[in-house]
Amino acid sequence: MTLTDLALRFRGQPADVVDRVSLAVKSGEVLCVVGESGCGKSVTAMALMGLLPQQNTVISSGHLTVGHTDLDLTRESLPPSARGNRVAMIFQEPMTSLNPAFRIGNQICETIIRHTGTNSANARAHAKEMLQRVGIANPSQRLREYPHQLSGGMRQRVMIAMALANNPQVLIADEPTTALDVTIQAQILDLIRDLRDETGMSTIMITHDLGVVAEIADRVAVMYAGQVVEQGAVRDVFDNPQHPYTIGLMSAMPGLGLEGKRLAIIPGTVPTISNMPKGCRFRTRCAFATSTCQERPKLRKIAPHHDTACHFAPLEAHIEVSQ
Amino acid sequence: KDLRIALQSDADVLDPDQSRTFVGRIVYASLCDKLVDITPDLEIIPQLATSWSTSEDGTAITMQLREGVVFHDGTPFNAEAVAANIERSQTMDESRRKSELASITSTEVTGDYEIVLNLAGPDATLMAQLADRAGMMVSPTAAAAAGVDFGLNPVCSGAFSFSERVAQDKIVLTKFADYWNADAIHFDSVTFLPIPDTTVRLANLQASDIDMLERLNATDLTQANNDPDIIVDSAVSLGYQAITFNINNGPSGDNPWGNDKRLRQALSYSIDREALNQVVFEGAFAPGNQPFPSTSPWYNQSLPLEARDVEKSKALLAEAGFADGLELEVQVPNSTEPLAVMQVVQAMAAEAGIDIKLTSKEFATLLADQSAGDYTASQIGWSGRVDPDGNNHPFVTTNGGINDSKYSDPKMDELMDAARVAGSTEERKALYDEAMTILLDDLNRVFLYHVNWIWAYNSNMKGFTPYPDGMIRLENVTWEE
Amino acid sequence: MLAFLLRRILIAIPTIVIISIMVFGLQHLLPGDPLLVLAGEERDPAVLEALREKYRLNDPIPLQYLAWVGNALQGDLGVSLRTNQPVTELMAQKLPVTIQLALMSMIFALVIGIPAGILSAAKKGTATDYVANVVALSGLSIPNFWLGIMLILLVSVKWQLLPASGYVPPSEDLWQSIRTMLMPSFVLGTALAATLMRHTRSAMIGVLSADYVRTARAKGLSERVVILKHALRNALTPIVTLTALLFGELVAGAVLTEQIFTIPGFGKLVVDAVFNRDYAVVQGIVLVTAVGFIFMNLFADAMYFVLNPRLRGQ
Amino acid sequence: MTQTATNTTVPVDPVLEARPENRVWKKFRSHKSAMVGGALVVFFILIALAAPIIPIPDPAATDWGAVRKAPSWDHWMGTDEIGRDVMARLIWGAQASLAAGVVSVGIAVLFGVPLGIVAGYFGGWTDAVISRCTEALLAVPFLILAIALAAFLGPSLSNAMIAIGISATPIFIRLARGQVLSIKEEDYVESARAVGLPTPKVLSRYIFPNVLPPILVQATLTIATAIIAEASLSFLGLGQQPPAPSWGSMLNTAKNFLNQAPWMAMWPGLSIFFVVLGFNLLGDGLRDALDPREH
Amino acid sequence: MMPDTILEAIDVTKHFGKDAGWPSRAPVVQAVDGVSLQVRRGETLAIVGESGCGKSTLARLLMRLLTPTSGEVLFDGRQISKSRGDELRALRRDMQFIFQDPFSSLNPRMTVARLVGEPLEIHAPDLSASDRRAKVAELLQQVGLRREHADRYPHEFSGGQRQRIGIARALASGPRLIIGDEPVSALDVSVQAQVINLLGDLSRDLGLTLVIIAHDLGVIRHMSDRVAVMYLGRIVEIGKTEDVFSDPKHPYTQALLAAIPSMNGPTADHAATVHGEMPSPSDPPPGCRFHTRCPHAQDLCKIQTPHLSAAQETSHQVACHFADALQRRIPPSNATQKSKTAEARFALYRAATEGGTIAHNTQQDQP
Ligand SMILES: Nc1ncnc2c1ncn2[C@@H]1O[C@H](COP(=O)(O)OP(=O)(O)OP(=O)(O)O)[C@@H](O)[C@H]1O
Ligand SMILES: Nc1ncnc2c1ncn2[C@@H]1O[C@H](COP(=O)(O)OP(=O)(O)OP(=O)(O)O)[C@@H](O)[C@H]1O
Ligand SMILES: [Mg+2]
Ligand SMILES: [Mg+2]
Repeated sequence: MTLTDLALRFRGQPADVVDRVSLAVKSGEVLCVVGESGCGKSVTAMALMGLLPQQNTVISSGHLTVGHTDLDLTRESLPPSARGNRVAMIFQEPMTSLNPAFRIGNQICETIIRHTGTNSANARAHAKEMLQRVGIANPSQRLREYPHQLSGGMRQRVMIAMALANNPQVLIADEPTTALDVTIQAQILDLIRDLRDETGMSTIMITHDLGVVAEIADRVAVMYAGQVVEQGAVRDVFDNPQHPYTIGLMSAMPGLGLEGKRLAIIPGTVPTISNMPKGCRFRTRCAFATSTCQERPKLRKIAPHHDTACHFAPLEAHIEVSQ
Repeated sequence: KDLRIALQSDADVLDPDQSRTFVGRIVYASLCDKLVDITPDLEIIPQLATSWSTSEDGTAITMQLREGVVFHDGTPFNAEAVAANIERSQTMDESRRKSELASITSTEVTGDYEIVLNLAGPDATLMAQLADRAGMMVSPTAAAAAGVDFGLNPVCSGAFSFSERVAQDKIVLTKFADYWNADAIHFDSVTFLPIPDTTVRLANLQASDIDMLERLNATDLTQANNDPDIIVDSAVSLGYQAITFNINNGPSGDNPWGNDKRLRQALSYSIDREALNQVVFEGAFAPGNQPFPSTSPWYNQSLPLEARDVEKSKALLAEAGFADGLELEVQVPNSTEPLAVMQVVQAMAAEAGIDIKLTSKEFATLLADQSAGDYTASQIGWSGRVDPDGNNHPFVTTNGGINDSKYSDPKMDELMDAARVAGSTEERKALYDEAMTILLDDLNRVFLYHVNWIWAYNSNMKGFTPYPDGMIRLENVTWEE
Repeated sequence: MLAFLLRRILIAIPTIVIISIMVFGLQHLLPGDPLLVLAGEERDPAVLEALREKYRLNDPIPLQYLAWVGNALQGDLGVSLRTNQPVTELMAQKLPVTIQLALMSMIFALVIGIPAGILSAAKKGTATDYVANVVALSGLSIPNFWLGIMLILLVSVKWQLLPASGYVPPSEDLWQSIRTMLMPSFVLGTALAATLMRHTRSAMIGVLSADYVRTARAKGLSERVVILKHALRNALTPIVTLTALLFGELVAGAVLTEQIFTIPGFGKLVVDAVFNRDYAVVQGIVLVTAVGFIFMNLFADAMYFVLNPRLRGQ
Repeated sequence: MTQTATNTTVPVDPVLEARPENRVWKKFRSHKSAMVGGALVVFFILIALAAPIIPIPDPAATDWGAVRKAPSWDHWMGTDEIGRDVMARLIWGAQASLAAGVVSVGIAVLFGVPLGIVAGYFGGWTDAVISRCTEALLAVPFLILAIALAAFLGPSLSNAMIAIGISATPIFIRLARGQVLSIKEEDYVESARAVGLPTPKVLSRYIFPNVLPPILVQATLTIATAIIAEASLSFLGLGQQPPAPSWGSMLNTAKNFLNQAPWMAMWPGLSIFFVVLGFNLLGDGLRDALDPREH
Repeated sequence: MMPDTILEAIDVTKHFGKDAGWPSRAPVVQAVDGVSLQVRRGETLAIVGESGCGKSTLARLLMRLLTPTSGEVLFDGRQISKSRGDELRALRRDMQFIFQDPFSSLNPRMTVARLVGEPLEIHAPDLSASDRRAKVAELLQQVGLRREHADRYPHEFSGGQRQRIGIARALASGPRLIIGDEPVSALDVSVQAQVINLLGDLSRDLGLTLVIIAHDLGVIRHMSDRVAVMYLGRIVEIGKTEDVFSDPKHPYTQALLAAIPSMNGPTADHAATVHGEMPSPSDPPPGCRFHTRCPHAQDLCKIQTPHLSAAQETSHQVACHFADALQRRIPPSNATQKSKTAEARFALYRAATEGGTIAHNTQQDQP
């Protein structure tokens, strides 16, 4: 799946919420998108799925390739027949993402029947199989239960089973573990990893936990205020962070940055959409920013599998700091 | 043919001895026959009693009864039945007829179809009472069996028998095959429908959902007259509308209006009754200054309705020491017509310097306050009785049952009591004429107007006769498609 | 759930006691002596006294209350002072009428209100939504009695399409019965439809932004299935609850409409009874409707349970 | 080129969003129908207030020569059954109707909100007693309760207001109580307790102001209901006393002259409709504007 | 009681829903069950555990925002679990609370000045209005806000700034102990760092005692001196942060640590993570509450409740029957291996954000 140059804004807003974002994920690969809250991760994912409300979304550019299908996102979006079929999605809130009024079985079978047209007995058998695959014991009984009878971790497994029911080529996971406890998070991450190995699907995983990224991603894209500021193979990015934002993010993490009692910080707060700076959107918070930064830096190759969007990358070559 | 008649309100309990509403009487007109009836000119004529005679001293009335009459339940009608009926009216705890029949001391069955009523003294009003609810005959067997609950399933001897009642919805009567005068009845059944809203009542008639209605709004007359399918009939009622003053009823009576008749006269002079009638009723009613309409034989022609005289009114006020005018609080029932009337009166009186304050009350409250003497003046009416006594005696005699004014004048008491026992009509007329002179001077009631009963009915209905008592008598009424 | 219902019923008992005291007390606070109205124009004192004795109006009020409650508990609500009919019988006569009116109004309300609510929620922010909202608010803003009068004037008098008033039991003539009830139930229905529409709309808007609706879309389901299955099923719970409550209100709430269309239902009965000081009838009706209302509430709660799988298991 | 940037402790976000008041107002203003509603309400209020100074005939002045005259140059909205100017009565009637709406809701709020707050905050027996009484009042149909109360108090405009006010009180008790139940679980209320704020202050500073917005919304909607209720009571003769006009009593009279003088019913009917619509729209707009969820 | 103990909980228990009574069948929630712990003056104690294990409830019990079902809480040696009135007011001055959600814990209708000034108003009623304003300004500066901010409303601030307001409010009465219920969980990493630094500074500069609840183990490790691990209403392990992290003794602690995603790539040892989920606190398993998920559970665990016992030195206690017998796992090395390049960048970045002078190299300025 390849997404190129997605730019979109919500009606009535002065700037693009997602500004020329390109993402690509190869089959069998896990791409993680990280960034602070509100930076446009979910919006990007929803745009991929064609789930944004049409009346108040303006997509000004963007091109999506899934397998052999090409879509010009300014005019069309992923057709419903592909949703939940070739491209599936799971969400952050397992507690509320399942319809409380219908049985688990009904909800899983629904998507199977919708996309394969099989009869309900077959769908049921398949659903059962899926539940087994995501590690739910006693699946035939679970199928008859309502979401509220399951725990959070269990519900997230059901969501995954539902997403994977039609063997999607791409799975988009929007913060699938943020709401869960670490022990459950570990179980879910294991599960996703195993399933990826089994089916070879591509995964786009949205998170803001760098630990999760390290744990599961092959590649990572760092977003800030609607822009991808750095992207590359996970080890490359972690071992050789280029963009000041990536560096800031990493050094602000307790136990990750420099040792010492005080954590490094990223000063200030994310600009709101109504006063988005021109050029590099990070420049209002960037210690290294100069007038150059009023021009938008292009995402450029730093290493074979590593791009960054900073005028001053690599930093040492451009900047010196003295106390 | 089922005749559908819309009434202004729902009848109360359908037991002639317990009943008290006007609409109830309309139902009885078809349901229960009386000993005697009246003509449109208020003469007493035979119904179940074929003839009667009063003893010389006026203390006994002997009646011959109609033969071959049966009640709806098959019980034969005879002298025993009459005796039972009179006893029931007089003794039943719940009976509202006690005072009407108070003069009867005993009954004597002197034959199968002859009965003697023994009276305490001469009673000129009795026959008129027997032309109404007090004279209605109910089946003694049914009455004995049902007791107080007789009204749930009334059994009389009228042209129609009771078949069904749904409170506030309908009362259905079916033609009684064994009715003594069955030939004069041309309907299979009558349904009475309470429809309180006058506009809706007329709308129903125009839509042919009903065949007849009673008490058409005076202001709707033009519209009804313009409808070729509707016939309108009317008759001046026996009753009156007036402003009753508190003369001496408790502490509230002690006020200028209760103490000084000149003020009441001033109010009367300030009112243009003709204009009032024109404005509120489009001239359809009858302006009045006495307890009877001017068309009544009892009307004192020597005291005609005087024209409005604001100057005189002012003069009277000044004489009473209120040259600058004064206030008068009048309580009025909270329905449209009285309110409109009183607002017009208010405007008229204002020109004379009388500042009327209206307090509208629900009828139940108004009545309670009035009888408790908790008022200065009250706009209230009287539905009227066939005998002139009914429109006067209870209101003006010192111990009158509904003398809410607590008006008391020995001369008046004397005249009224005399009129009750007087033998001839002429004698009585003279007494009432004299009483009127006093009444119109004292004015415990300031009379305003007399209602016109207005019926509107489908033009297919023929032979309807309007009566001043407002009843609907269906004898000889026919339906022609 | 049984425990819950039991608890609710237990809680309802003091409420009903309070209602009975309130109804009884208020009635006796009303000015005006019922007997003066009852005794007839002549107001014969002997009659007054006899009646006072008969209806025990001379007893102290607490005693009267206890006597009334005692009888009420045995299903005897007394007799109408005005017509001598037993109150229970009167109500038995009125109940079918009132229920028919309530049902027909509800049908109007549901048929108009729910689809309109769904539509305007699905098209939130568009002209459709806007128009539907203003129309709904108009429905709420037009006084029932005025609309009723205007309709009679137009439909019955001018066009002569429908009977202006009255009531025909369905057992007698079904078609005529429906025809007579058409206008009043429309009048009542419009206001209810407005309420229902607005609640449906807000419930649907709430539900349409729920995560599970997003999930349903992500599964590739068609918009129709998303709205009519996933969203509506969840929005239905408050709507059904509301419907039950509205129905409870309808039974006694149609006072003026019944008055205008001369429909012999509860509302008309109670207003006439208040004005005639027909104590037994007022007490009986208010008590019964209030208890009915409480049970409708209970029913609504029960529906809430039944419709909510989350609660059903408990 | 060398550039220097020094960073002290923590830079501050310079951007200021609008104040809540402004934002509420802004949101409200963008709500077209709410503005229409507000305009309607303001229009009627102005008319009611200006009644004494507008050059219109005396609303009680009768003219025997002009009974039930259709709208004309002399009487723009026609005359009524005893020759009074309908427009003058309509304008003066606005006072009664609006006052009925506002005063009765004022009564309901004044009694209902404190009771609701007390019941909700303290719970236990207080709550049980208040709640049972509220339920009992709620179970008796609104209009029947109002009719009985108005009949008890005697027909007059102020009594009608009291009757409507009392009948509307349980709604506010319930609403306030429910609101308190959720607000008292809010962190900021707990934070007030954690800081050591005494209960009366918690109630007045934390609970009350946050209970208010939904009450305000409900109040505008109830004003709409109350205006209709006053009209209904007047329609039954339990409201404004003659000759003073109110829309309801005008309608009550007018219903007898629908055929001959339809204008008598039309104007007050339309006025009620528009002012009630106005309040409903206003309440709706307020609801949206005050809804914290959409902030 | 040790002399330097400022706050102590003795066998505190809180069961919710006990008083609901018949016929309600809402189950009793055993949110906190027999917890004893001591907080020493000046230290930072962290409480960690899975969602729903009773952390917040414990914190509220310590604050006396809730009354314990049984057990006692002592502040400065005084019994506080039954205090009311003035005694409670005094307690509120000495002990303050910071809430998890900076969005919901500030009254949206009050200005910052009133919010921060309120504790002053209560605890220093003698302060004149202008003095109070000055004090508010001072407090605002202390938490890194400006005095001009005093007239704004909470919603005008970002999450981190709001949390600062909350902290300023907590500091206003001059408390000796602050309890924070997940004070940074709702914040983004970059902002979280600002608040963590602030709390660290304050505890150091003002000598405050902090009780911090968190579930991010990284944060805890960074901030706290001691850590208590809770599971299903009970404390299963408590000790010096370093000891607990480097030598977790309770199987649950071990599992918790193993479950932290490692920055070093996929965790090798998946087996160490526990399976299943925490049972409901309304129906806790008998015996050791962890036995349903414990890989080492034996029959004894199902019957007998283990109590916190001193393991080796008193500062590290664990509630496990087999803590000593357990095969000591090599604790997951949380020390992240960082590349030289990354280290250099971090150093550069930190130098720049902490006030270093930045010189741009002109020759290579044009990329
Ligand atoms: N339907 C919408 N209309 C208007 N603005 C929106 C809408 N949906 C999202 N936004 C705004 O777009 C921005 C990006 O939101 P998005 O949900 O993509 O953030 P995110 O990166 O997923 O954050 P988080 O980590 O909190 O999930 C936010 O400022 C959000 O307020
Ligand atoms: N007021 C209450 N009434 C009933 N149960 C409660 C109440 N407060 C908390 N609980 C229950 O007590 C248990 C412990 O809750 P608590 O909030 O202390 O957990 P926590 O560890 O803080 O969880 P989280 O990490 O999600 O904040 C939970 O099961 C919760 O549902
Ligand atoms: Mg998101
Ligand atoms: Mg918590």
